[in-house]
Amino acid sequence: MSSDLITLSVPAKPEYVMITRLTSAAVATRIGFDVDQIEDIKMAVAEAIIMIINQLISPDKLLVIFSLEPKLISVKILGEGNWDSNDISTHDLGQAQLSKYILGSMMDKVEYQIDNGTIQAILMHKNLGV
Amino acid sequence: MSSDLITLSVPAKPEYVMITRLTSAAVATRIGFDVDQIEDIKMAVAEAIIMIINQLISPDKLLVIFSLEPKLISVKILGEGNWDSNDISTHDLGQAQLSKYILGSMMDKVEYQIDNGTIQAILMHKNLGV
Amino acid sequence: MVLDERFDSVTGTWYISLDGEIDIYNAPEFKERLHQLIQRQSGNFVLDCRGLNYIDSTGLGVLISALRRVKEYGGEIKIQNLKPYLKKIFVITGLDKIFTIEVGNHEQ
Amino acid sequence: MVLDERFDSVTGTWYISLDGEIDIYNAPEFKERLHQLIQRQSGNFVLDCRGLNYIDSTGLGVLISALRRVKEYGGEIKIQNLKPYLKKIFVITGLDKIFTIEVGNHEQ
Ligand SMILES: Nc1ncnc2c1ncn2[C@@H]1O[C@H](COP(=O)(O)OP(=O)(O)O)[C@@H](O)[C@H]1O
Ligand SMILES: Nc1ncnc2c1ncn2[C@@H]1O[C@H](COP(=O)(O)OP(=O)(O)O)[C@@H](O)[C@H]1O
Repeated sequence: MSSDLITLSVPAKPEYVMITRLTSAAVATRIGFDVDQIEDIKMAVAEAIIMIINQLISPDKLLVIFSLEPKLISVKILGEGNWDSNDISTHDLGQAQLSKYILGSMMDKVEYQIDNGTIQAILMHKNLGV
Repeated sequence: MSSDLITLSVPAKPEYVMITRLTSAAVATRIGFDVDQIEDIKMAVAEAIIMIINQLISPDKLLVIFSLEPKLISVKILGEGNWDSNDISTHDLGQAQLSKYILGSMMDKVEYQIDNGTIQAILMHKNLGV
Repeated sequence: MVLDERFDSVTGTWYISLDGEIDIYNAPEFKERLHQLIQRQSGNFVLDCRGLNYIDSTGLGVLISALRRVKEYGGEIKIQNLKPYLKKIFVITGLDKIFTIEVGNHEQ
Repeated sequence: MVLDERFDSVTGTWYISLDGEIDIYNAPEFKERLHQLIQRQSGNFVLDCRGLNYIDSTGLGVLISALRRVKEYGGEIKIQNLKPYLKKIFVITGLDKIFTIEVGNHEQ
Protein backbone atom coordinates (compact mmCIF):
# COMPACT_ATOMS: atom_id res chain seq x y z
CA MET A 1 0.00 0.00 0.00
CA SER A 2 1.22 3.49 -0.77
CA SER A 3 1.79 5.93 2.06
CA ASP A 4 -0.97 8.23 3.29
CA LEU A 5 -0.51 11.88 2.37
CA ILE A 6 -1.67 14.85 4.38
CA THR A 7 -1.17 18.28 2.91
CA LEU A 8 -1.60 21.68 4.44
CA SER A 9 -1.35 24.94 2.59
CA VAL A 10 -1.15 28.32 4.36
CA PRO A 11 -0.28 31.88 3.37
CA ALA A 12 3.44 32.50 3.97
CA LYS A 13 2.80 34.87 6.87
CA PRO A 14 4.15 34.63 10.41
CA GLU A 15 0.68 34.42 11.95
CA TYR A 16 -0.03 31.11 10.25
CA VAL A 17 3.10 29.26 11.33
CA MET A 18 1.33 28.33 14.58
CA ILE A 19 -1.26 26.43 12.56
CA THR A 20 1.41 24.36 10.82
CA ARG A 21 2.89 23.56 14.23
CA LEU A 22 -0.38 22.28 15.65
CA THR A 23 -1.18 20.28 12.52
CA SER A 24 2.30 18.74 12.62
CA ALA A 25 1.82 17.78 16.24
CA ALA A 26 -1.54 16.18 15.41
CA VAL A 27 -0.06 14.21 12.52
CA ALA A 28 2.90 13.04 14.60
CA THR A 29 0.56 12.04 17.41
CA ARG A 30 -1.54 10.00 15.04
CA ILE A 31 1.34 7.86 13.83
CA GLY A 32 2.46 7.17 17.36
CA PHE A 33 5.50 9.35 18.05
CA ASP A 34 6.13 10.01 21.72
CA VAL A 35 5.80 13.41 23.38
CA ASP A 36 9.44 14.43 22.84
CA GLN A 37 9.45 13.34 19.22
CA ILE A 38 6.20 15.21 18.59
CA GLU A 39 7.85 18.32 19.98
CA ASP A 40 10.85 17.74 17.68
CA ILE A 41 8.70 17.37 14.56
CA LYS A 42 6.62 20.41 15.45
CA MET A 43 9.75 22.48 15.91
CA ALA A 44 11.44 21.20 12.77
CA VAL A 45 8.44 22.02 10.59
CA ALA A 46 8.30 25.52 12.04
CA GLU A 47 12.04 26.11 11.51
CA ALA A 48 11.87 24.88 7.92
CA ILE A 49 9.05 27.35 7.31
CA ILE A 50 10.99 30.16 9.00
CA MET A 51 13.97 29.43 6.73
CA ILE A 52 11.83 29.66 3.62
CA ILE A 53 9.97 32.78 4.76
CA ASN A 54 13.10 34.57 5.99
CA GLN A 55 14.80 34.90 2.61
CA LEU A 56 15.40 37.90 0.38
CA ILE A 57 13.01 36.36 -2.10
CA SER A 58 10.16 34.44 -0.55
CA PRO A 59 6.92 32.78 -1.66
CA ASP A 60 3.41 33.89 -0.82
CA LYS A 61 2.21 30.40 0.08
CA LEU A 62 3.63 27.43 1.90
CA LEU A 63 2.76 23.84 1.31
CA VAL A 64 3.48 21.25 3.98
CA ILE A 65 3.19 17.66 2.79
CA PHE A 66 3.29 14.88 5.35
CA SER A 67 3.85 11.40 4.05
CA LEU A 68 3.03 8.72 6.60
CA GLU A 69 4.49 5.28 6.56
CA PRO A 70 4.26 2.76 9.37
CA LYS A 71 7.63 3.60 10.93
CA LEU A 72 8.49 6.92 9.35
CA ILE A 73 7.19 10.40 8.80
CA SER A 74 8.54 12.49 5.98
CA VAL A 75 7.65 16.13 5.62
CA LYS A 76 8.23 18.32 2.61
CA ILE A 77 7.88 22.05 3.09
CA LEU A 78 7.83 24.06 -0.08
CA GLY A 79 7.30 27.60 -1.11
CA GLU A 80 4.46 28.05 -3.60
CA GLY A 81 2.77 30.70 -5.66
CA ASN A 82 4.55 33.99 -6.33
CA TRP A 83 8.14 34.37 -5.21
CA ASP A 84 8.82 37.98 -4.56
CA SER A 85 11.17 40.23 -2.64
CA ASN A 86 10.41 39.99 0.98
CA ASP A 87 9.11 42.68 3.29
CA ILE A 88 8.94 40.70 6.52
CA SER A 89 12.29 38.95 6.42
CA THR A 90 15.23 39.87 8.61
CA HIS A 91 17.50 38.33 5.89
CA ASP A 92 19.53 37.17 8.81
CA LEU A 93 22.22 34.58 8.20
CA GLY A 94 22.79 33.98 11.91
CA GLN A 95 19.10 33.30 12.15
CA ALA A 96 19.23 30.76 9.31
CA GLN A 97 22.14 29.06 11.02
CA LEU A 98 20.07 28.61 14.18
CA SER A 99 17.27 27.03 12.14
CA LYS A 100 19.71 24.72 10.44
CA TYR A 101 21.14 23.47 13.73
CA ILE A 102 17.65 22.82 15.06
CA LEU A 103 16.48 21.00 11.93
CA GLY A 104 19.59 18.87 11.80
CA SER A 105 19.23 17.78 15.36
CA MET A 106 15.46 17.21 15.44
CA MET A 107 15.12 15.15 12.29
CA ASP A 108 16.96 12.05 11.08
CA LYS A 109 17.49 13.39 7.57
CA VAL A 110 17.20 16.87 6.06
CA GLU A 111 17.58 17.89 2.41
CA TYR A 112 17.51 21.42 1.04
CA GLN A 113 16.38 22.16 -2.50
CA ILE A 114 18.17 25.33 -3.45
CA ASP A 115 17.80 27.27 -6.66
CA ASN A 116 19.82 30.43 -7.32
CA GLY A 117 20.74 30.70 -3.67
CA THR A 118 17.10 30.54 -2.57
CA ILE A 119 15.73 27.58 -0.63
CA GLN A 120 12.72 26.36 -2.59
CA ALA A 121 11.88 23.33 -0.48
CA ILE A 122 13.06 21.39 2.54
CA LEU A 123 12.53 17.66 2.76
CA MET A 124 13.06 15.88 6.03
CA HIS A 125 12.19 12.68 7.75
CA LYS A 126 12.13 11.09 11.15
CA ASN A 127 11.99 7.44 12.05
CA LEU A 128 9.57 6.13 14.61
CA GLY A 129 11.03 4.48 17.67
CA VAL A 130 14.67 5.48 17.36
CA MET B 1 -7.68 42.50 0.12
CA SER B 2 -8.89 38.99 -0.60
CA SER B 3 -9.36 36.55 2.24
CA ASP B 4 -6.58 34.23 3.39
CA LEU B 5 -7.06 30.58 2.48
CA ILE B 6 -5.84 27.61 4.45
CA THR B 7 -6.39 24.17 2.97
CA LEU B 8 -5.92 20.77 4.50
CA SER B 9 -6.21 17.50 2.65
CA VAL B 10 -6.38 14.14 4.41
CA PRO B 11 -7.25 10.57 3.43
CA ALA B 12 -10.95 9.95 4.14
CA LYS B 13 -10.24 7.58 7.02
CA PRO B 14 -11.51 7.80 10.59
CA GLU B 15 -7.99 7.99 12.03
CA TYR B 16 -7.34 11.32 10.32
CA VAL B 17 -10.44 13.16 11.49
CA MET B 18 -8.59 14.08 14.69
CA ILE B 19 -6.04 15.99 12.60
CA THR B 20 -8.76 18.07 10.96
CA ARG B 21 -10.16 18.86 14.40
CA LEU B 22 -6.85 20.14 15.72
CA THR B 23 -6.13 22.14 12.58
CA SER B 24 -9.60 23.68 12.78
CA ALA B 25 -9.02 24.63 16.40
CA ALA B 26 -5.69 26.23 15.47
CA VAL B 27 -7.25 28.21 12.63
CA ALA B 28 -10.16 29.37 14.79
CA THR B 29 -7.75 30.37 17.54
CA ARG B 30 -5.70 32.42 15.11
CA ILE B 31 -8.60 34.56 14.00
CA GLY B 32 -9.65 35.22 17.55
CA PHE B 33 -12.67 33.07 18.32
CA ASP B 34 -13.21 32.38 22.01
CA VAL B 35 -12.84 28.98 23.64
CA ASP B 36 -16.49 27.97 23.19
CA GLN B 37 -16.58 29.07 19.58
CA ILE B 38 -13.35 27.21 18.85
CA GLU B 39 -14.96 24.08 20.28
CA ASP B 40 -18.02 24.67 18.06
CA ILE B 41 -15.95 25.05 14.89
CA LYS B 42 -13.85 21.99 15.72
CA MET B 43 -16.97 19.92 16.25
CA ALA B 44 -18.74 21.24 13.16
CA VAL B 45 -15.78 20.41 10.89
CA ALA B 46 -15.61 16.90 12.34
CA GLU B 47 -19.35 16.32 11.91
CA ALA B 48 -19.28 17.56 8.33
CA ILE B 49 -16.48 15.07 7.63
CA ILE B 50 -18.37 12.28 9.36
CA MET B 51 -21.41 13.01 7.18
CA ILE B 52 -19.34 12.80 4.00
CA ILE B 53 -17.47 9.66 5.09
CA ASN B 54 -20.58 7.88 6.39
CA GLN B 55 -22.36 7.59 3.06
CA LEU B 56 -23.00 4.57 0.85
CA ILE B 57 -20.69 6.12 -1.71
CA SER B 58 -17.78 8.03 -0.23
CA PRO B 59 -14.58 9.68 -1.42
CA ASP B 60 -11.05 8.54 -0.67
CA LYS B 61 -9.83 12.03 0.21
CA LEU B 62 -11.20 15.01 2.07
CA LEU B 63 -10.35 18.61 1.47
CA VAL B 64 -11.00 21.20 4.17
CA ILE B 65 -10.74 24.79 2.98
CA PHE B 66 -10.78 27.57 5.55
CA SER B 67 -11.38 31.04 4.28
CA LEU B 68 -10.48 33.71 6.81
CA GLU B 69 -11.96 37.16 6.81
CA PRO B 70 -11.67 39.69 9.60
CA LYS B 71 -15.00 38.83 11.25
CA LEU B 72 -15.88 35.51 9.69
CA ILE B 73 -14.58 32.04 9.11
CA SER B 74 -16.01 29.94 6.32
CA VAL B 75 -15.13 26.32 5.93
CA LYS B 76 -15.79 24.13 2.94
CA ILE B 77 -15.43 20.38 3.39
CA LEU B 78 -15.45 18.41 0.21
CA GLY B 79 -14.93 14.85 -0.86
CA GLU B 80 -12.17 14.42 -3.41
CA GLY B 81 -10.53 11.76 -5.52
CA ASN B 82 -12.34 8.47 -6.15
CA TRP B 83 -15.88 8.11 -4.94
CA ASP B 84 -16.57 4.48 -4.29
CA SER B 85 -18.85 2.25 -2.30
CA ASN B 86 -18.00 2.47 1.32
CA ASP B 87 -16.67 -0.24 3.58
CA ILE B 88 -16.41 1.74 6.80
CA SER B 89 -19.75 3.49 6.81
CA THR B 90 -22.63 2.56 9.06
CA HIS B 91 -24.96 4.12 6.43
CA ASP B 92 -26.93 5.25 9.39
CA LEU B 93 -29.62 7.84 8.85
CA GLY B 94 -30.11 8.43 12.59
CA GLN B 95 -26.41 9.13 12.73
CA ALA B 96 -26.60 11.65 9.89
CA GLN B 97 -29.48 13.37 11.67
CA LEU B 98 -27.34 13.81 14.79
CA SER B 99 -24.57 15.39 12.68
CA LYS B 100 -27.07 17.70 11.04
CA TYR B 101 -28.41 18.95 14.37
CA ILE B 102 -24.88 19.58 15.61
CA LEU B 103 -23.79 21.41 12.44
CA GLY B 104 -26.91 23.53 12.40
CA SER B 105 -26.45 24.62 15.95
CA MET B 106 -22.69 25.19 15.94
CA MET B 107 -22.43 27.27 12.78
CA ASP B 108 -24.29 30.38 11.62
CA LYS B 109 -24.92 29.04 8.14
CA VAL B 110 -24.67 25.57 6.61
CA GLU B 111 -25.13 24.56 2.97
CA TYR B 112 -25.11 21.04 1.59
CA GLN B 113 -24.07 20.32 -1.99
CA ILE B 114 -25.87 17.14 -2.91
CA ASP B 115 -25.57 15.22 -6.14
CA ASN B 116 -27.63 12.07 -6.77
CA GLY B 117 -28.46 11.78 -3.08
CA THR B 118 -24.79 11.93 -2.07
CA ILE B 119 -23.36 14.88 -0.15
CA GLN B 120 -20.40 16.13 -2.18
CA ALA B 121 -19.51 19.12 -0.09
CA ILE B 122 -20.60 21.05 2.96
CA LEU B 123 -20.07 24.77 3.19
CA MET B 124 -20.53 26.56 6.46
CA HIS B 125 -19.62 29.76 8.18
CA LYS B 126 -19.47 31.33 11.58
CA ASN B 127 -19.29 34.99 12.48
CA LEU B 128 -16.82 36.29 15.00
CA GLY B 129 -18.22 37.92 18.08
CA VAL B 130 -21.85 36.87 17.86
CA MET C 1 -11.72 6.09 26.15
CA VAL C 2 -13.06 3.72 28.83
CA LEU C 3 -10.84 4.40 31.79
CA ASP C 4 -12.43 2.19 34.37
CA GLU C 5 -15.39 -0.12 34.79
CA ARG C 6 -16.84 -1.95 37.76
CA PHE C 7 -20.10 -3.72 38.44
CA ASP C 8 -21.83 -3.04 41.75
CA SER C 9 -23.88 -6.15 42.43
CA VAL C 10 -25.83 -4.54 45.28
CA THR C 11 -27.37 -1.87 43.04
CA GLY C 12 -27.02 -3.92 39.85
CA THR C 13 -25.14 -1.11 38.18
CA TRP C 14 -22.11 -0.76 35.93
CA TYR C 15 -19.99 2.25 36.89
CA ILE C 16 -17.89 3.38 33.96
CA SER C 17 -15.46 6.29 33.67
CA LEU C 18 -14.98 7.78 30.24
CA ASP C 19 -11.77 9.50 29.35
CA GLY C 20 -10.25 11.62 26.58
CA GLU C 21 -12.01 11.58 23.24
CA ILE C 22 -14.66 9.35 21.72
CA ASP C 23 -14.80 9.89 18.00
CA ILE C 24 -15.32 8.18 14.67
CA TYR C 25 -11.92 6.53 15.06
CA ASN C 26 -12.42 4.74 18.37
CA ALA C 27 -16.25 4.60 18.48
CA PRO C 28 -16.29 1.01 17.11
CA GLU C 29 -14.08 -0.12 19.97
CA PHE C 30 -16.25 1.79 22.47
CA LYS C 31 -19.37 0.10 21.09
CA GLU C 32 -17.76 -3.33 21.33
CA ARG C 33 -16.76 -2.66 24.93
CA LEU C 34 -20.22 -1.50 26.05
CA HIS C 35 -21.94 -4.41 24.33
CA GLN C 36 -19.57 -6.86 26.01
CA LEU C 37 -20.39 -5.42 29.42
CA ILE C 38 -24.13 -5.63 28.71
CA GLN C 39 -23.70 -9.27 27.77
CA ARG C 40 -21.55 -10.09 30.77
CA GLN C 41 -24.07 -8.67 33.16
CA SER C 42 -27.28 -6.83 32.38
CA GLY C 43 -27.65 -3.84 34.65
CA ASN C 44 -28.07 -0.11 34.80
CA PHE C 45 -25.21 2.07 33.61
CA VAL C 46 -23.67 5.12 35.21
CA LEU C 47 -21.18 6.86 32.92
CA ASP C 48 -18.86 9.28 34.66
CA CYS C 49 -17.76 11.78 31.99
CA ARG C 50 -15.53 13.89 34.22
CA GLY C 51 -12.49 13.00 32.07
CA LEU C 52 -14.28 13.13 28.73
CA ASN C 53 -13.07 15.97 26.52
CA TYR C 54 -14.83 15.23 23.28
CA ILE C 55 -17.58 13.08 21.87
CA ASP C 56 -18.87 13.19 18.31
CA SER C 57 -22.08 11.93 16.71
CA THR C 58 -20.62 8.44 16.24
CA GLY C 59 -19.94 8.30 19.98
CA LEU C 60 -23.50 9.45 20.65
CA GLY C 61 -24.68 6.72 18.26
CA VAL C 62 -22.88 4.12 20.39
CA LEU C 63 -24.63 5.43 23.51
CA ILE C 64 -28.00 5.25 21.74
CA SER C 65 -27.33 1.72 20.62
CA ALA C 66 -26.33 0.72 24.16
CA LEU C 67 -29.41 2.42 25.58
CA ARG C 68 -31.61 0.43 23.23
CA ARG C 69 -30.19 -2.81 24.59
CA VAL C 70 -30.33 -1.67 28.19
CA LYS C 71 -33.98 -0.64 27.81
CA GLU C 72 -34.84 -4.15 26.56
CA TYR C 73 -34.37 -5.43 30.10
CA GLY C 74 -35.80 -2.28 31.67
CA GLY C 75 -32.48 -0.69 32.61
CA GLU C 76 -31.36 2.90 32.29
CA ILE C 77 -28.21 4.86 31.47
CA LYS C 78 -27.20 7.79 33.63
CA ILE C 79 -24.65 10.27 32.37
CA GLN C 80 -22.76 12.27 34.97
CA ASN C 81 -20.30 15.16 35.12
CA LEU C 82 -20.47 16.19 31.47
CA LYS C 83 -18.47 19.31 30.67
CA PRO C 84 -20.81 22.15 29.65
CA TYR C 85 -19.84 22.12 25.98
CA LEU C 86 -20.51 18.37 25.85
CA LYS C 87 -23.80 18.69 27.71
CA LYS C 88 -24.74 21.16 24.98
CA ILE C 89 -24.45 18.43 22.34
CA PHE C 90 -26.87 16.21 24.23
CA VAL C 91 -29.33 19.09 24.36
CA ILE C 92 -28.90 20.05 20.69
CA THR C 93 -29.55 16.48 19.58
CA GLY C 94 -32.44 15.93 22.00
CA LEU C 95 -30.55 13.08 23.68
CA ASP C 96 -30.91 14.79 27.05
CA LYS C 97 -34.49 13.51 26.94
CA ILE C 98 -33.66 9.84 26.47
CA PHE C 99 -30.66 9.63 28.81
CA THR C 100 -30.71 10.63 32.44
CA ILE C 101 -28.22 13.46 32.55
CA GLU C 102 -27.03 14.40 35.99
CA VAL C 103 -25.18 17.63 36.51
CA GLY C 104 -22.47 17.91 39.15
CA ASN C 105 -20.82 15.27 41.22
CA HIS C 106 -22.72 12.12 42.15
CA GLU C 107 -20.04 9.80 43.39
CA GLN C 108 -20.97 6.42 44.83
CA MET D 1 4.73 36.29 25.96
CA VAL D 2 6.12 38.66 28.62
CA LEU D 3 3.98 37.98 31.65
CA ASP D 4 5.63 40.17 34.16
CA GLU D 5 8.62 42.50 34.51
CA ARG D 6 10.14 44.31 37.45
CA PHE D 7 13.43 46.07 38.06
CA ASP D 8 15.23 45.38 41.33
CA SER D 9 17.31 48.51 41.96
CA VAL D 10 19.34 46.87 44.75
CA THR D 11 20.81 44.21 42.48
CA GLY D 12 20.39 46.28 39.30
CA THR D 13 18.46 43.47 37.68
CA TRP D 14 15.36 43.12 35.49
CA TYR D 15 13.26 40.11 36.51
CA ILE D 16 11.10 38.98 33.64
CA SER D 17 8.67 36.09 33.39
CA LEU D 18 8.10 34.60 29.98
CA ASP D 19 4.87 32.87 29.18
CA GLY D 20 3.28 30.78 26.43
CA GLU D 21 4.95 30.81 23.04
CA ILE D 22 7.57 33.05 21.46
CA ASP D 23 7.62 32.49 17.73
CA ILE D 24 8.06 34.22 14.39
CA TYR D 25 4.67 35.87 14.88
CA ASN D 26 5.26 37.65 18.17
CA ALA D 27 9.10 37.80 18.18
CA PRO D 28 9.11 41.38 16.81
CA GLU D 29 6.96 42.51 19.74
CA PHE D 30 9.18 40.59 22.18
CA LYS D 31 12.27 42.28 20.72
CA GLU D 32 10.67 45.70 21.01
CA ARG D 33 9.77 45.03 24.63
CA LEU D 34 13.25 43.86 25.66
CA HIS D 35 14.92 46.78 23.90
CA GLN D 36 12.59 49.22 25.66
CA LEU D 37 13.51 47.79 29.04
CA ILE D 38 17.22 48.00 28.24
CA GLN D 39 16.76 51.65 27.30
CA ARG D 40 14.68 52.45 30.35
CA GLN D 41 17.26 51.02 32.69
CA SER D 42 20.44 49.19 31.84
CA GLY D 43 20.89 46.19 34.09
CA ASN D 44 21.29 42.46 34.22
CA PHE D 45 18.42 40.29 33.10
CA VAL D 46 16.91 37.25 34.73
CA LEU D 47 14.37 35.52 32.51
CA ASP D 48 12.09 33.09 34.30
CA CYS D 49 10.93 30.60 31.65
CA ARG D 50 8.74 28.48 33.91
CA GLY D 51 5.66 29.36 31.86
CA LEU D 52 7.36 29.26 28.47
CA ASN D 53 6.09 26.42 26.28
CA TYR D 54 7.78 27.15 23.01
CA ILE D 55 10.49 29.31 21.52
CA ASP D 56 11.70 29.19 17.94
CA SER D 57 14.86 30.48 16.25
CA THR D 58 13.41 33.97 15.83
CA GLY D 59 12.81 34.09 19.59
CA LEU D 60 16.39 32.95 20.16
CA GLY D 61 17.50 35.68 17.75
CA VAL D 62 15.77 38.27 19.93
CA LEU D 63 17.59 36.96 23.00
CA ILE D 64 20.90 37.13 21.13
CA SER D 65 20.21 40.66 20.04
CA ALA D 66 19.30 41.66 23.61
CA LEU D 67 22.42 39.96 24.96
CA ARG D 68 24.57 41.94 22.55
CA ARG D 69 23.16 45.19 23.94
CA VAL D 70 23.39 44.05 27.55
CA LYS D 71 27.02 43.02 27.06
CA GLU D 72 27.85 46.51 25.81
CA TYR D 73 27.49 47.78 29.36
CA GLY D 74 28.97 44.62 30.90
CA GLY D 75 25.66 43.04 31.93
CA GLU D 76 24.54 39.45 31.62
CA ILE D 77 21.36 37.49 30.87
CA LYS D 78 20.41 34.56 33.05
CA ILE D 79 17.81 32.10 31.85
CA GLN D 80 15.98 30.09 34.49
CA ASN D 81 13.54 27.20 34.68
CA LEU D 82 13.62 26.18 31.03
CA LYS D 83 11.61 23.06 30.29
CA PRO D 84 13.92 20.21 29.22
CA TYR D 85 12.85 20.26 25.55
CA LEU D 86 13.52 24.02 25.41
CA LYS D 87 16.86 23.67 27.21
CA LYS D 88 17.72 21.20 24.44
CA ILE D 89 17.38 23.95 21.82
CA PHE D 90 19.84 26.18 23.64
CA VAL D 91 22.31 23.28 23.71
CA ILE D 92 21.79 22.33 20.05
CA THR D 93 22.41 25.89 18.93
CA GLY D 94 25.35 26.46 21.28
CA LEU D 95 23.51 29.29 23.00
CA ASP D 96 23.92 27.57 26.37
CA LYS D 97 27.52 28.86 26.16
CA ILE D 98 26.66 32.53 25.72
CA PHE D 99 23.73 32.73 28.14
CA THR D 100 23.88 31.73 31.78
CA ILE D 101 21.38 28.91 31.94
CA GLU D 102 20.27 27.94 35.39
CA VAL D 103 18.45 24.71 35.96
CA GLY D 104 15.82 24.40 38.67
CA ASN D 105 14.18 27.03 40.77
CA HIS D 106 16.10 30.21 41.62
CA GLU D 107 13.46 32.52 42.92
CA GLN D 108 14.47 35.88 44.34
N1 LIG E 1 -33.27 9.04 18.39
C1 LIG E 1 -32.24 8.91 17.58
N2 LIG E 1 -31.64 10.01 17.11
C2 LIG E 1 -30.60 9.88 16.32
N3 LIG E 1 -30.04 8.74 15.95
C3 LIG E 1 -30.56 7.64 16.39
C4 LIG E 1 -31.67 7.66 17.22
N4 LIG E 1 -31.97 6.41 17.50
C5 LIG E 1 -31.08 5.65 16.87
N5 LIG E 1 -30.20 6.37 16.19
C6 LIG E 1 -29.08 5.82 15.42
O1 LIG E 1 -29.19 4.42 15.43
C7 LIG E 1 -27.99 3.78 15.83
C8 LIG E 1 -28.19 2.80 16.92
O2 LIG E 1 -29.19 1.97 16.56
P1 LIG E 1 -29.08 0.40 16.84
O3 LIG E 1 -30.10 -0.25 15.96
O4 LIG E 1 -29.19 0.18 18.29
O5 LIG E 1 -27.63 0.08 16.29
P2 LIG E 1 -26.84 -1.27 16.47
O6 LIG E 1 -27.75 -2.36 16.01
O7 LIG E 1 -25.65 -1.08 15.60
O8 LIG E 1 -26.50 -1.37 17.93
C9 LIG E 1 -27.06 4.83 16.28
O9 LIG E 1 -25.89 4.74 15.49
C10 LIG E 1 -27.76 6.15 16.06
O10 LIG E 1 -27.00 6.94 15.19
N1 LIG F 1 26.09 33.37 17.66
C1 LIG F 1 25.02 33.51 16.88
N2 LIG F 1 24.44 32.41 16.40
C2 LIG F 1 23.38 32.53 15.63
N3 LIG F 1 22.80 33.67 15.28
C3 LIG F 1 23.31 34.77 15.72
C4 LIG F 1 24.44 34.77 16.54
N4 LIG F 1 24.73 36.01 16.82
C5 LIG F 1 23.83 36.76 16.23
N5 LIG F 1 22.95 36.05 15.55
C6 LIG F 1 21.79 36.60 14.81
O1 LIG F 1 21.93 38.01 14.82
C7 LIG F 1 20.74 38.65 15.25
C8 LIG F 1 20.95 39.64 16.36
O2 LIG F 1 21.92 40.48 15.96
P1 LIG F 1 21.83 42.03 16.24
O3 LIG F 1 22.83 42.67 15.35
O4 LIG F 1 21.96 42.24 17.71
O5 LIG F 1 20.34 42.35 15.74
P2 LIG F 1 19.59 43.72 15.94
O6 LIG F 1 20.50 44.79 15.47
O7 LIG F 1 18.38 43.53 15.09
O8 LIG F 1 19.28 43.79 17.40
C9 LIG F 1 19.84 37.59 15.74
O9 LIG F 1 18.63 37.66 15.01
C10 LIG F 1 20.51 36.27 15.49
O10 LIG F 1 19.73 35.49 14.64
